[in-house]
Amino acid sequence: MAKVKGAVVVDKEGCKGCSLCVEACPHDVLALHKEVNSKGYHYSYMENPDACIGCANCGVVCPDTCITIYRAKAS
Amino acid sequence: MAKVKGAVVVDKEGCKGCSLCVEACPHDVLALHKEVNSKGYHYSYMENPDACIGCANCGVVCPDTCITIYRAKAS
Amino acid sequence: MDIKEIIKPENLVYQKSEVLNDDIMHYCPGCSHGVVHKILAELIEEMGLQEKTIGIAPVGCAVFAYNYIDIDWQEAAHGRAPAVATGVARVNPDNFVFTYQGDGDLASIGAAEIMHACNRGENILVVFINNGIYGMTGGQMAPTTLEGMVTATTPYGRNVDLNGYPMKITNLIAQLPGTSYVTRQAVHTAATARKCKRSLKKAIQNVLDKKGTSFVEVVSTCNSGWKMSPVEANNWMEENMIPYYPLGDLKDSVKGEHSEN
Amino acid sequence: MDIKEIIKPENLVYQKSEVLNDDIMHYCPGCSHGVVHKILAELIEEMGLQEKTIGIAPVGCAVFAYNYIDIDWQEAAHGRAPAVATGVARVNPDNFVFTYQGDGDLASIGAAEIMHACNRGENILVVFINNGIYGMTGGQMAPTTLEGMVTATTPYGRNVDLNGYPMKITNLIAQLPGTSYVTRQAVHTAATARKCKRSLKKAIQNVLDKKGTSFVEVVSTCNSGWKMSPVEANNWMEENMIPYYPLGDLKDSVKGEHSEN
Amino acid sequence: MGELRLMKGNEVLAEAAIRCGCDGYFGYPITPQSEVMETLMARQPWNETGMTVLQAESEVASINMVYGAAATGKKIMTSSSSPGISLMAEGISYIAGAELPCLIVNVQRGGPGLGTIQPSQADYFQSVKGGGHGDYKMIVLAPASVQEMNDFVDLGFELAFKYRNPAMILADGAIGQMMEKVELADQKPRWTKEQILEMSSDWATTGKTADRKKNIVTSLEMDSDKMEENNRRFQEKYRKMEEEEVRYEAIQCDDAEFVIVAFGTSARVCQKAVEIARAKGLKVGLLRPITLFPFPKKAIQELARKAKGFLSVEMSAGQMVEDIKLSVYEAGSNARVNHFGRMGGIIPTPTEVVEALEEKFSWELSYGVKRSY
Amino acid sequence: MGELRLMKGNEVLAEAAIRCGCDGYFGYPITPQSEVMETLMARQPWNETGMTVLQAESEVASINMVYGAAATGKKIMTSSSSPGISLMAEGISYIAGAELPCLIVNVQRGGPGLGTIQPSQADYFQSVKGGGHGDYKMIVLAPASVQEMNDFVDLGFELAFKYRNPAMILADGAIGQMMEKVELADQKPRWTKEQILEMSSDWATTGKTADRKKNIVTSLEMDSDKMEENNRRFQEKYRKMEEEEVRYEAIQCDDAEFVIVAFGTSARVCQKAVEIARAKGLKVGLLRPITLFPFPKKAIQELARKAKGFLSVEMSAGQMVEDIKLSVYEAGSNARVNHFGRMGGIIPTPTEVVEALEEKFSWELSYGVKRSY
Amino acid sequence: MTEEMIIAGFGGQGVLSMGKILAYSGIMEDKEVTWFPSYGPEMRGGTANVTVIVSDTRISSPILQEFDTAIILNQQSMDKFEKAVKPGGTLLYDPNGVINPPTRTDINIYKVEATKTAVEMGNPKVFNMIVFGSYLKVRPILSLDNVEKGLEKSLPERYHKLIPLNLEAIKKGQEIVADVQLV
Amino acid sequence: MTEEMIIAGFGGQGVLSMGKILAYSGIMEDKEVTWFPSYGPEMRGGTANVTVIVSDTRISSPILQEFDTAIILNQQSMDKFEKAVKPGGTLLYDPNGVINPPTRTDINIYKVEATKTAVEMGNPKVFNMIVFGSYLKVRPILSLDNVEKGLEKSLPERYHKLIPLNLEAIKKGQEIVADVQLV
Ligand SMILES: Cc1ncc(C[n+]2csc(CCOP(=O)(O)OP(=O)(O)O)c2C)c(N)n1
Ligand SMILES: Cc1ncc(C[n+]2csc(CCOP(=O)(O)OP(=O)(O)O)c2C)c(N)n1
Ligand code: SF4
Ligand code: SF4
Ligand code: SF4
Ligand code: SF4
Ligand code: SF4
Ligand code: SF4
Ligand SMILES: [Mg+2]
Ligand SMILES: [Mg+2]
Repeated sequence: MAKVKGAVVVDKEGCKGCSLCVEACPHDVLALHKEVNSKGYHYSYMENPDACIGCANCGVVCPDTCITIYRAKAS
Repeated sequence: MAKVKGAVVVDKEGCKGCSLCVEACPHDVLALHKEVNSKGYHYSYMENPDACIGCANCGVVCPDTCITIYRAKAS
Repeated sequence: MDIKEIIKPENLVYQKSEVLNDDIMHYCPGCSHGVVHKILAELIEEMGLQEKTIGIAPVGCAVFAYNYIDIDWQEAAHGRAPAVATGVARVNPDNFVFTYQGDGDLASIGAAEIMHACNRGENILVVFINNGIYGMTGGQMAPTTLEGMVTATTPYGRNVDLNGYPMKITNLIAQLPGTSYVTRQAVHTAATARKCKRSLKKAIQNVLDKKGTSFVEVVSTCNSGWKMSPVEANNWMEENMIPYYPLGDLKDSVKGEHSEN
Repeated sequence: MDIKEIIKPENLVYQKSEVLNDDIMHYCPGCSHGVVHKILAELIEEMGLQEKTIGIAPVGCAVFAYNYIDIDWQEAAHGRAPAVATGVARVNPDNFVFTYQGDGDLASIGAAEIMHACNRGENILVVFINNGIYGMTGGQMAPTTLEGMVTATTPYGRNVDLNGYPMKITNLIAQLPGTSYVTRQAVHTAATARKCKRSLKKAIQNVLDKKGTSFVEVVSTCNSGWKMSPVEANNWMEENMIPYYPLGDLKDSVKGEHSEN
Repeated sequence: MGELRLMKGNEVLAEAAIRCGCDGYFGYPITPQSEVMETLMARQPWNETGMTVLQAESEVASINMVYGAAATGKKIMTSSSSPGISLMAEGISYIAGAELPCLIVNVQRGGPGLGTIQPSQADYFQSVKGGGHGDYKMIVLAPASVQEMNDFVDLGFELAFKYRNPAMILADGAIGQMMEKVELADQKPRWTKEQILEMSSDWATTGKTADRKKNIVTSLEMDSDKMEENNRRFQEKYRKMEEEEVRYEAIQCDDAEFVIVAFGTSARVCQKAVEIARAKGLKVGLLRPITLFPFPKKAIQELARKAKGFLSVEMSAGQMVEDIKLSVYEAGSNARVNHFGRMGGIIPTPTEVVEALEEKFSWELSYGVKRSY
Repeated sequence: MGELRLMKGNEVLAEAAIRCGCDGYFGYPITPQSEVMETLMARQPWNETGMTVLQAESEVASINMVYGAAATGKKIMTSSSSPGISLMAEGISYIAGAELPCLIVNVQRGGPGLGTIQPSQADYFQSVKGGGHGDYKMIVLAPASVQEMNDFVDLGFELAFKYRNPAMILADGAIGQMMEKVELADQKPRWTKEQILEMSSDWATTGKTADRKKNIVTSLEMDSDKMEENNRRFQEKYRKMEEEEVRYEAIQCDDAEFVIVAFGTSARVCQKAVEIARAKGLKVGLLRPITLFPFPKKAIQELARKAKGFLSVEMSAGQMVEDIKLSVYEAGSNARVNHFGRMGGIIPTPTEVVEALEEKFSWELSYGVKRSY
Repeated sequence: MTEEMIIAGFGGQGVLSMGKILAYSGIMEDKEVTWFPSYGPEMRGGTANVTVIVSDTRISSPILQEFDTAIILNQQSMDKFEKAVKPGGTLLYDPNGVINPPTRTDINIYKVEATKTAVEMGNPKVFNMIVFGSYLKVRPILSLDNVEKGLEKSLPERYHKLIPLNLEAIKKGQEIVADVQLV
Repeated sequence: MTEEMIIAGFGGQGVLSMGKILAYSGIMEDKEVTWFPSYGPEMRGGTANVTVIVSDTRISSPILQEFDTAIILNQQSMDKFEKAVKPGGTLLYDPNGVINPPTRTDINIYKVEATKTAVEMGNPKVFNMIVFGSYLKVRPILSLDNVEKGLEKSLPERYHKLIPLNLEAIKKGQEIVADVQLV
């Protein structure tokens, strides 16, 4: 198990469903949701939250700055 | 004595007295005349005709194409 | 460990810069412009430059950059951003001035202005988004469009005999003695984006230090123009664009140094 | 041997080309433009190109070139000769088209047009007269003006911090894949003028062979603008211009070859 | 009857260029006219007719490529939209000064500056009074339908060559972007070298042959007397155009008490406005200038004898209205001339036009007689 | 009294710029105005007042440098001559669209095209109707002496800032090249940062401080309604200029039966023509527009009440004559308006002007009454 | 006969090409037509709309403020164009993209489940042809024969093999349209 | 008083600066002045001329077709300007550059051997001041005091040491002028 644990918050309405964060995540945490937001985009969400290490890769590549990232030492 | 002899004809009225031919002649054949042409330029002429070897340097550098050059085997 | 425990202010490691406002950008999903905007906003915030900065927005997809980054902006005529920036920087030497230009803007119509601003060594940063196409006008050929690449004006692929060669303008810029730092970066992965940020930071610092023109090319995607998904576009870029426009520093010196050519 | 004996038709070794007419050129005494005109006229005659050639005269001292060389000519707007030539050559691929441009014309206002014509590899010859100054308008600074050189707009000498750096545009041109032959020559001595003629001949042949753009810079004097006698100007050029703009071929290849930068 | 198609105005410009035997097109992308070059590139006419199509590095380059190519006696064309046309100002002045025939298309968008990409007619002054420096005129054709976009390509070239003068098609984003039914012309061959020599060997730079003097295409003349002579020749030409080339369409003008004058897209709107006004019992007609230069002065002057007023409807702050006033003034008439316009890319609606007419001529409508200023 | 000097018009432009506290000049050499930048470069104002002077790579670059520098709220200037001004068309339209104050000088030469370097006034239309695209106006000042070249620099900046609009000094090669006695103003300090903030912090890009929103200088507006709103604001501004900023000089107009209208160099010539005509017993006056936009419409309209005719004397084929006709028409007058012009760089002579007047108004002169068209 | 209509939805829904087929079909029936698209800076997934006029007589203004018919395929377009339908006119919409259905009572409103039906037909691409079919059902201004000709003309040769599929979708659309006139 | 004159010769003969000193002297005498040069593309040794007007009243046109006085220093200028002198006017010339002397009989013609005299004075540069002196002799429109002030104003400070030499040349010019009125 990782020594740090991360979590991300996706701004669902800001997300355009480009999937770049999904691609960038080294631990396959993210996926596009089946549902769409009010603009018709399948937004990104943590499909696999436990795997997140808070590396921020997803945030860094998101063109629309929809992702806020937190990281804590694993308890 | 040179084996070839040259001679040049300067278009006196076309000459602007820039002196580039004088400078370019390897045998100091040319000089600017004391007199001026109708445009007020001291024109180039063969001051020292015997020295000419017909190398055409003067013609090649003349910006106003005023010099025609002849060369013959020395008799 | 529960997610709720992690999502706490003290655990925050990455968030939107204050200098970037909440307007939703008009860019297509996955467009590189957004990533570069974000990095610039972060650096302006981190380096404390908001009050000093004047951005010059181009004609191109980034024409509305002024809507998103909270600094003073001027929108420039197509290709003329380097002249506009020169005007600003010359009469306001204490400001930090940057242009943000596309490949059509910078390398095509604005070729004279960029060459001369760089040759004069104007104290400005040039951010050059090379996506190999005219995004805004619907995907026509740009000077940087690769050989064989399909665009709206090269529907059968760019034919170099008819349309000329893809232009490595950054390589030319690097040879102008007015430039101090010239580099080519990308933002399609987290690693390249982080590296790009470091480059931009250095470039900005150089301008602040009055070292002359800093020039940062970002090899980018235009998934709309390329008619690919954002992820496909990133892959295509890596396989096709980057080999032709290899990443890395082209020049890192001081103004006035001549290149060997 | 008497002069009269030598001056006979059969002994003729050098005379004015038929393609050059008898109008007295408007150039100042000793101006390099005249020498280059003469060489071009000779080559057009020797290569039998009079009926094929279309010359593009610039805005600059050579604006009246069309009065002297007996071929069809177009006078182009300042800096735009490469675009004009592109227009001519594209719709008339069987003609031989050349531009004749000064350093202000080509490297300053016309920088975008020359870069792009060369990048497209237009089948044209570009003759570039670099005299380091704006001759026609009374001797203002050109992009190629050397550091410290006094001109009408740099009366205390070109200060690179204020006015930017002397631009080696030919070096940049040489890197564009559209060019096949790029060279820098001079005409201030008989030897350099003869060499320049050989270069121009090769350049023309390349264009006839559709090898892409041929570009011949001629490092030149503008004794009026420099405020020197013609002979002084030649010497000054040799001592100052040529070290900065060294003579010789910069590229001799085929279109499409990329330089290493 | 020629081939019937549903096409965009911009696409038809490209198709018409190919079919009329155009030799070369040089352009640079800009909304709302990029489809012109895109259509040409997709059609690849170089394989079919030998026509050249080139994407230039800028509008400045395009217009100078046009200058060069046109100076060889061939049929050459460019197109752009407002900001791009501004960049051509110097080049157009050169082309007029060197007396070169060519065709320039402006698919106008709203200005000033970068403005908007929506349709506009605010480049009227620029087109007819001279965007570039010096005394010159272009022949300016204003299409009001996709069919006219087609027809005016050929007509533009014809007039350009007749007068050795640049001709302009002044369209707007609406006509460029809309599709209508269009009847295409049959393919004409491009001119042969022989034909060009026959027509233009006294001026075109086709290569100096032994049988003629060199041809020099230039707008430069340092001798002021000669330069004035050139200018007089140009003015003579423009006067001749004013006599011979005026084109317009008059709709229900015969009994009109009020004449709406409008061109292009706004003329389309005004046609409907006339219907609405007539239905209301107002005697309204529409005069649609087809040539903006030469302006249909005489037609307006004739109408001014009877009409109580003119309303210039333009997608601008009021530009053509000045030419209407000048016409009326020169007729010695004092009929009132008003203007109604929308700006910023907005196309006026027919009802707006009728309302404007009623409001601006409320005096005349109440008292039934002409009112002078 | 200020310092008296003998100076060229072009030199005085430079001197006046420095003295009025101009912050920056960007230009490109072109005859007949190169002395402006040359004088500045020799004066090195950067050492004295801190003013920036830069030789740009082209006129396109110059005008865009002006755009950038002016957008920071400073006093910025450029100068050129006809072909160079044409190249600025897009930039000027942007400056007008972004509502930036700045000063542009056109020392006109003869066109079209490369034309001649001799004086001309054929850029009138380009200056007052719009060389660039879209509906915009510049404030256009027409100096007729070297002294006015001096005075109009300061005045131009004043008006430019009053209206946040580009102002132009429309001179010509004669005024640029001639020397006259000129009284120079005293050196004014350049505006301080504080002064600029006080005047312009609501729009100028001086760097976004915490106490205000970001300032955006742009001419773009994709929303047509907002773009139209912008245009309406511009038009409002232009109307205000027409009300408040008209400037002209009337010489012997009080009893004039014939009014010559001329600006700049031709006004100088016409002043002499008036003397000659008066000596012949002809009641001739001279109206000299100083502002070409706003045009002195009302002054002409007042004169039109009594005058039998107007003669527009221009170094062009006749451009301002249209504005005179429009003024007369809008006054409901039918006084005849004629034009006399020389082109190609030729300046008319006073006697020519008198002869033209006698010939063109021979009917009125014979019959003593107004003749309508 | 004059039909003034707007078709509005997302880019990618085939709005523009539906309009084009409609216009071409009009030409096949010897009518006058205009087709005028919204145009703007490129943006994937942005809104797109097109004004189409089909008439027996010469068409004056190609741009309209009011419409006989509006075909509406997403919420933004509903917000913008519901109010632009002339009283007594027709509004046709697909409920899929529309959160707030139309509320006007002075017009004829029709709903078509085109998105769903297209998925059911196994081909989301025929979505626009289903809508088109429904339109033809409620506004039978053109004969199916001419629509077929219009399809032929507006589709590039290489897509002609898809014409039967498109016709099928049109027919499907004609079947499934439901009148939802409110009160 | 109004003096309308042209000074014409080769570039390099000091034509423009002579005109400038004249004009500045006029200002010193509180007169109105204009100075208008020919201008053209750069060409060393080309012709140069300047129109100078000095007047008690406001000057209208700075460009003239006819002159009270013409100072002519080469043949081209003689060909062009001899005919432009008003009847009764003055023509002053240096025979050095002039092959065909003037022939008009309705004007006052003066010859000044300025080139020769300048060489004799050992300083060819004062040539123009000699001509200027001659002019002042035959047209004494300005006092020598004000000419001295004009010289001071028009010469840059660093050349002020040359003023005595210039004044000497002016005086010399006043001495040597010869009336050559023909018939
Ligand atoms: C003078 C002028 N010409 C053309 C245009 C049209 N135009 C707008 S953006 C653009 C090119 C955009 O491409 P690029 O600079 O590569 O930016 P991108 O959209 O790809 O980011 C063009 C040609 C214009 N606005 N002005
Ligand atoms: C648009 C425009 N700008 C400026 C000018 C003025 N001008 C004429 S020639 C010239 C520069 C000439 O210098 P260069 O090209 O070096 O030629 P040279 O005279 O030195 O041979 C300039 C700026 C012009 N004619 N047109
Ligand atoms: S922070 Fe890292 S691990 Fe977590 S979702 Fe983002 S990319 Fe994946
Ligand atoms: S990168 Fe951003 S916009 Fe794209 S899917 Fe992820 S969160 Fe959404
Ligand atoms: S031909 Fe040679 S040797 Fe003779 S004059 Fe000329 S340069 Fe001198
Ligand atoms: S080079 Fe030519 S112009 Fe110069 S001095 Fe010699 S002959 Fe005369
Ligand atoms: S068109 Fe291309 S560059 Fe423009 S926003 Fe879309 S993806 Fe980005
Ligand atoms: S000014 Fe210079 S370039 Fe021009 S002709 Fe004279 S010497 Fe030659
Ligand atoms: Mg791009
Ligand atoms: Mg030069």
